[in-house]
Amino acid sequence: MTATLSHGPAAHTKAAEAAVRVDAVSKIFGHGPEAVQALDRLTLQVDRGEFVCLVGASGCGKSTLLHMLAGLDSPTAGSIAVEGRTGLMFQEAALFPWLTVAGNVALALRLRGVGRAERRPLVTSLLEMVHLEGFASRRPHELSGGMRQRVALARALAQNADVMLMDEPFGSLDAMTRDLLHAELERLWTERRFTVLFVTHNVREAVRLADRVLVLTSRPGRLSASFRVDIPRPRRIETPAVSALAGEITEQLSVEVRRHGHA
Amino acid sequence: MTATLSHGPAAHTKAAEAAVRVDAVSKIFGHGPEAVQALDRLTLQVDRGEFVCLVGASGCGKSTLLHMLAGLDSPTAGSIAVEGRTGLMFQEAALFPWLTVAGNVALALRLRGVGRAERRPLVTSLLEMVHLEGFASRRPHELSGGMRQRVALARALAQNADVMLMDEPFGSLDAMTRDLLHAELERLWTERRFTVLFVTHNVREAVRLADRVLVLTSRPGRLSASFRVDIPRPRRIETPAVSALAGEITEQLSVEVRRHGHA
Amino acid sequence: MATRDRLTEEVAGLDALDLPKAPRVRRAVRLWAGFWPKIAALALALGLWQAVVWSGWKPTYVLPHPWTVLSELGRRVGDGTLMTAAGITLRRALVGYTLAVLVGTAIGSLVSRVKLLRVATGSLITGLQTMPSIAWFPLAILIFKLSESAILFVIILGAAPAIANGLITGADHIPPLLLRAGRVLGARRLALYRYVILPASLPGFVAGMKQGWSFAWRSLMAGELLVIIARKQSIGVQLQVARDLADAPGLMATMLLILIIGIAVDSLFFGTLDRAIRRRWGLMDPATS
Amino acid sequence: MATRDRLTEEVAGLDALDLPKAPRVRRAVRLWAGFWPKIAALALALGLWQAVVWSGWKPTYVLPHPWTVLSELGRRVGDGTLMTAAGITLRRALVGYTLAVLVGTAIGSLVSRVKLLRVATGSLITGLQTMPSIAWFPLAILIFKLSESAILFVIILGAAPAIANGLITGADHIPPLLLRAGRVLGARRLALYRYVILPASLPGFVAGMKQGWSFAWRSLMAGELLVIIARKQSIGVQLQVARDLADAPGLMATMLLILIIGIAVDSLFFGTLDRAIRRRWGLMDPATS
Amino acid sequence: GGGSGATTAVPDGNGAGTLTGTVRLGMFPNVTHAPALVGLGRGLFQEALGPGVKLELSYFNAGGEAIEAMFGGGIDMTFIGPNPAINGFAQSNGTAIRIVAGSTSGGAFLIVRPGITRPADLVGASLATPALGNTQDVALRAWLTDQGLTYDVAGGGDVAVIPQANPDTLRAFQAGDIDGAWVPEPWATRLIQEGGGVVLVDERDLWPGGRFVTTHLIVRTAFLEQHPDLVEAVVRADLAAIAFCNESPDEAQQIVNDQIEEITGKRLPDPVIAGAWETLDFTWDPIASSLQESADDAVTAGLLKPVDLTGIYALDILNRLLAEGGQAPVAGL
Ligand SMILES: Nc1ncnc2c1ncn2[C@@H]1O[C@H](COP(=O)(O)OP(=O)(O)OP(=O)(O)O)[C@@H](O)[C@H]1O
Ligand SMILES: Nc1ncnc2c1ncn2[C@@H]1O[C@H](COP(=O)(O)OP(=O)(O)OP(=O)(O)O)[C@@H](O)[C@H]1O
Ligand SMILES: [Mg+2]
Ligand SMILES: [Mg+2]
Repeated sequence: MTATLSHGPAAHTKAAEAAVRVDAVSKIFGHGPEAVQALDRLTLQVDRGEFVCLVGASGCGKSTLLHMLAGLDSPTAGSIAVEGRTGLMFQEAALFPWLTVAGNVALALRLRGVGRAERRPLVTSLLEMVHLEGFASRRPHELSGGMRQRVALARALAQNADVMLMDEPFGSLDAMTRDLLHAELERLWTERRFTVLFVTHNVREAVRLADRVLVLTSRPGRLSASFRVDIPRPRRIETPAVSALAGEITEQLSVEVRRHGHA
Repeated sequence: MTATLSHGPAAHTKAAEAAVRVDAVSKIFGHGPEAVQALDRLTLQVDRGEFVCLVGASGCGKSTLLHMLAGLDSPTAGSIAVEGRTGLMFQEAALFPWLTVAGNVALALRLRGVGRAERRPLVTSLLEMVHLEGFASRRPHELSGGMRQRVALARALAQNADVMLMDEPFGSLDAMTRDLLHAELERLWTERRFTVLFVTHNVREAVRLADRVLVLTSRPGRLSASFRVDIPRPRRIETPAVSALAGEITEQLSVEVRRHGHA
Repeated sequence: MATRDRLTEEVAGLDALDLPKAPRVRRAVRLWAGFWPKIAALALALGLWQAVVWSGWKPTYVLPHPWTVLSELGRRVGDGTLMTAAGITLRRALVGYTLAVLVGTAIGSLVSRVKLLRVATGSLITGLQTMPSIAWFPLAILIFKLSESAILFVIILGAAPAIANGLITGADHIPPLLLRAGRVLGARRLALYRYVILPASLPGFVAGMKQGWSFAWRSLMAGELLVIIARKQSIGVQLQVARDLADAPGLMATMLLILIIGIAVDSLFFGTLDRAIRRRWGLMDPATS
Repeated sequence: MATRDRLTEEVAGLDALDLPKAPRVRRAVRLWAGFWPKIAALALALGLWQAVVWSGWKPTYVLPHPWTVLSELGRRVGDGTLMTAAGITLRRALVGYTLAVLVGTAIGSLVSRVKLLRVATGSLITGLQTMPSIAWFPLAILIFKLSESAILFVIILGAAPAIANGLITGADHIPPLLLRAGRVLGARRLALYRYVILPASLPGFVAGMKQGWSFAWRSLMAGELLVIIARKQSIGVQLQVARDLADAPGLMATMLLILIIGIAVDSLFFGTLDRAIRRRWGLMDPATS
Repeated sequence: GGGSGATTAVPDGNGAGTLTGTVRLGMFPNVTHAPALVGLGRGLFQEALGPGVKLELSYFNAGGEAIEAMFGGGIDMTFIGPNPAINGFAQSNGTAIRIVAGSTSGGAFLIVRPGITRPADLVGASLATPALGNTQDVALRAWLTDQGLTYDVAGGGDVAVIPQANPDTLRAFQAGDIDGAWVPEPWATRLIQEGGGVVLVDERDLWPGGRFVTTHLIVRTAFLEQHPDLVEAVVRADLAAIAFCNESPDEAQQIVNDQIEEITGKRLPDPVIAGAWETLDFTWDPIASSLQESADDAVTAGLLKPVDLTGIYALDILNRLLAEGGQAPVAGL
């Protein structure tokens, strides 16, 4: 195997600008006739402080890529380099059922090394940010799907990572709540300037948030197109500019899906 | 408690037209100061063969309502009547991890009483419908999030229920796949004329599919508005008519959210 | 907090409707609901037993009347022998079991985390578990002479493998997503263990602790015969003596005592623990249970 | 199918890149990786033992040389007594355990599903589990006289509660979502049990079966002393005879035999079963294990 | 040999030693251990050892356990039956233990249900023994052979021999599942009194002089070498207890039953003690000849490897004490 993985500042020298470098990465699950190729020689790069959205058909390998970037899985071939600490918000909420809502968020802080005294106000402000301040002492099973997703968001933000990997973070939220959280996320990102790789199926959402939108081909995932979003911020999701670019990207996506047959 | 629950044809006499009747239903989780009121005297009705979409803020009680209609939970107050067999597609995929993809779908058929011989072709056609024909012998943990959701859809459709309750069935699918499945669902519904109660956060999707779109208030859920969709079928999600009505509904929703403060 | 208050108000408002009003009455009802089936089961069992005795299937010196056994039990309560014996045995059980939990947890943690150890000694744990207590007696005496420590040694060897196995099973069946979530949050090695693996394997661990208690108790019953130190009347000795004397009422009285202790420990300790975990984790679903 | 074929093609094409090529070699490597730590652990244990013997801590008639014990074991293998004894005991263990699994599963199923039974008798199961085997001997003899059935009875009483408890724990910890999914699909009562509860509680059930095996085996060791059917040299009798004769090499040879059987059963049966379940359910995550 | 309760005999001004240290003594709460229990009940051991010695007592249910404790250094001396003593001696190649005095003789019977009056009536019967290869098991098999009755390994033949625990034997006899049993006291008496059995064979009739060893006193060899004075004191107490048993049987029986109750928490019915007492002889003679023959029988029956018992007896102390009391010495092997 030529697969190599390097995390942390060691990879820094290679490309001063790149926070994430994915080089000819292939990922195959299983062996023999049962094998599924999720990614095929995917190459991409995310600059430091950049906000990149990733769109692609269901099952094209987006989650797989994020997992590999977070160091949870290793590529079958190719190399991956991530600069700084990664945070990952899973496609599922993945909350710890034995902890309360506040406990889930606090654990992220604790593991980051935040002292006990500072944790409490931070948890409160994070839960306020996702509009769940009244649910701090609830357990995950007492929440609705969208509420769980918001707790997961709060927990991911609590990590204060350098590279934030987000897997359909707003998928089960209503439009209103999502708009509010878009604004919050953008504000945070503007303040802290972390790097974001954001998977979504909502192309408008991608255009609303991203500096660049990457389109993946259907399984196996490969880079199909990259769109730079030059619409000035703050953007609003209903504006014609957003709609227009979203339409263009959607067009590209459906070409992809049509070409490859369906998953 | 005055809560009553009646399922099956016994409730038929009451209102010949109504497949689902929800009468002043309240739902409170927990007791005392810890209590959360999910629904507050909600009253609604779905006619036989009608396709109704339900939109509302995150945590407003949509899933709770669907669970009660499926007989999984009982209301704290009020009464519920459902005519015929209910099928429910959960917000989560809720697949059985010990069965393959085909096994999950086949189990639904088996429990419906479909004979062994008929099961195989039915499973194949259902998996084809959700574009997962190549994954019949995989296990749920080998699938992507969107693929799991499609298996859940196939399983729910396999139930061939009279009243189909769907909780954000297309939430984690890309736009292309969703469009295809919209068409499939609409085709099936036109053929079989079952009743559908469909929860979604995507207002355009609601307008694309529904005869009527109901808007719930923020927690506790109550009926805020009902929009009849008169756009002739087949509809397409990108058409201006759909966009216009969707805009109107979104407006109503955001008024709701703003009035109640946020969840 | 604002939200919570609003909710509380609304709930209060709803009281006018039709809400469950008296939680105290409900608690009494619930207690009673948990109690009467036990009483009924007991009455049924006694009735059956009495019926068998009356049927004359076996002479009463072999199968005594329930009444004879209960009065034998009552006599022992009265003259204090039961309290003394139960006290000695329970103290040994508690000390031995506590040590076994510590040892079992340590071994289970190590084996479940260190892959090499797992491969090398994983099955050995079950192997040790199948070793009957009496096989350890010579070793126990060798190391600890005839002392309480020898009994504790036998208990630990009996119970620790079961507890370790419970922890290992619990750790093996943690949903990978939770482990991944822990790793993503930056938990490695000890922190991962402390904050994710241990709490996540709690259900399996409690199940193992429960089985471990049974092993500990059975080992203790055998181990108490190892050393009859200074005429201490433990339950194990009572059992053996009743058997040696072919004393059916005595034997059955001791069996009843063992059953009562077992039931009490299970319902008071393990039952409560398990229910607490299940309630917290949301595994008690009113619709399905 | 088209998709699958396309994938296979692509995978074949990728071989040119850098794919693991020889699964057969890899399997051998994996086997070896699972084997050498066991050998190493064994060697270490033997070495330690030998060192203790050499230290002269205890006379060799109390703590014999490993070599003496191994050659005693070898002698028994040679003259067939070991095979005979192991054969008799294993046959009893298998029959008794199978019956215990049936009884335990039946009881576990009933108790986990029927709420009233659960409340009435749930803790009784643990109570029964703590009852030492010898307490059952008189009853066993009463009912079955002195026969193999008496031994089986003792095994069942020893193992069935553990298995029932495993099933109950497994059923208690099923995610409610899966139960709800089963109910929504129209599974009620028996169907719900058969298609959802039973498979979903399999991990806990297998854990219970494993503990049950230990109970069965230990009960058997005690039970084999119940009826020593004229010179049938079962392992339990060997153990007792070695003790009675103060025959340390004999005792340790029998202990080794018990360990070997325990390890073999665990790794061949329970280990395989557990791994199969975990692989199917996707509980083996390469990134986290 | 491991450590033990360390002692030193501190010479006294009067010439007699004032003993110090610890003696860890074992016995069984059983009527065949009557001298031991009487010695305990009347404080004879402590009296003989003097106030400077700590007496620690352990009680056992089976001879194997007592030997385990002996080997493990958990006890220094114990009253015990012949077979475990032989086993302990043989397993340690004659190093671990020595027999220093006798205690009890007799008390083993073949009890059968009424109607069986001759050995020939036993054809087709099933007979229980306490354990495979124990003294009574060996005795039954040897006797059957002498009577021309067969038994085979599978429990077949003329007579089915069933080794099982004594309590189970009583139950089985009461239930009619077995026809008889070769058992020691108090089980023989219990089979008669509670099971309605009759005596077919009194084992005393099979031995020269009607005497065979049932219980004797053994010591760890190392302890004997280090502390002969303490051993002597215990043997002295044994002699006193035996004398008491023979002189005041009624009082002795009371003491025995009291001790059994105190140790086990349960009293035997007084008639059982009295009945058993009749069948027992209390003697300081360890009856060496019966030990050798019993071992030989076991070897013949294939239940024991050939064993040389030479050196198992260390009777100097006993004989010295006997000589002091004007008694004839006893012989070892
Ligand atoms: N553990 C696994 N074992 C086998 N195949 C897997 C595994 N995980 C993912 N795959 C396969 O890899 C492919 C990519 O999965 P991935 O989850 O990355 O898709 P995705 O792009 O995130 O899709 P979605 O939008 O539906 O979430 C899928 O075909 C899936 O079947
Ligand atoms: N088991 C429970 N215990 C306590 N509270 C619960 C429970 N289930 C749901 N709730 C509460 O009920 C409310 C409604 O939940 P529900 O899941 O119905 O929302 P929803 O409308 O489906 O939201 P979403 O769009 O986020 O899925 C939420 O506030 C939630 O916290
Ligand atoms: Mg995904
Ligand atoms: Mg919901």
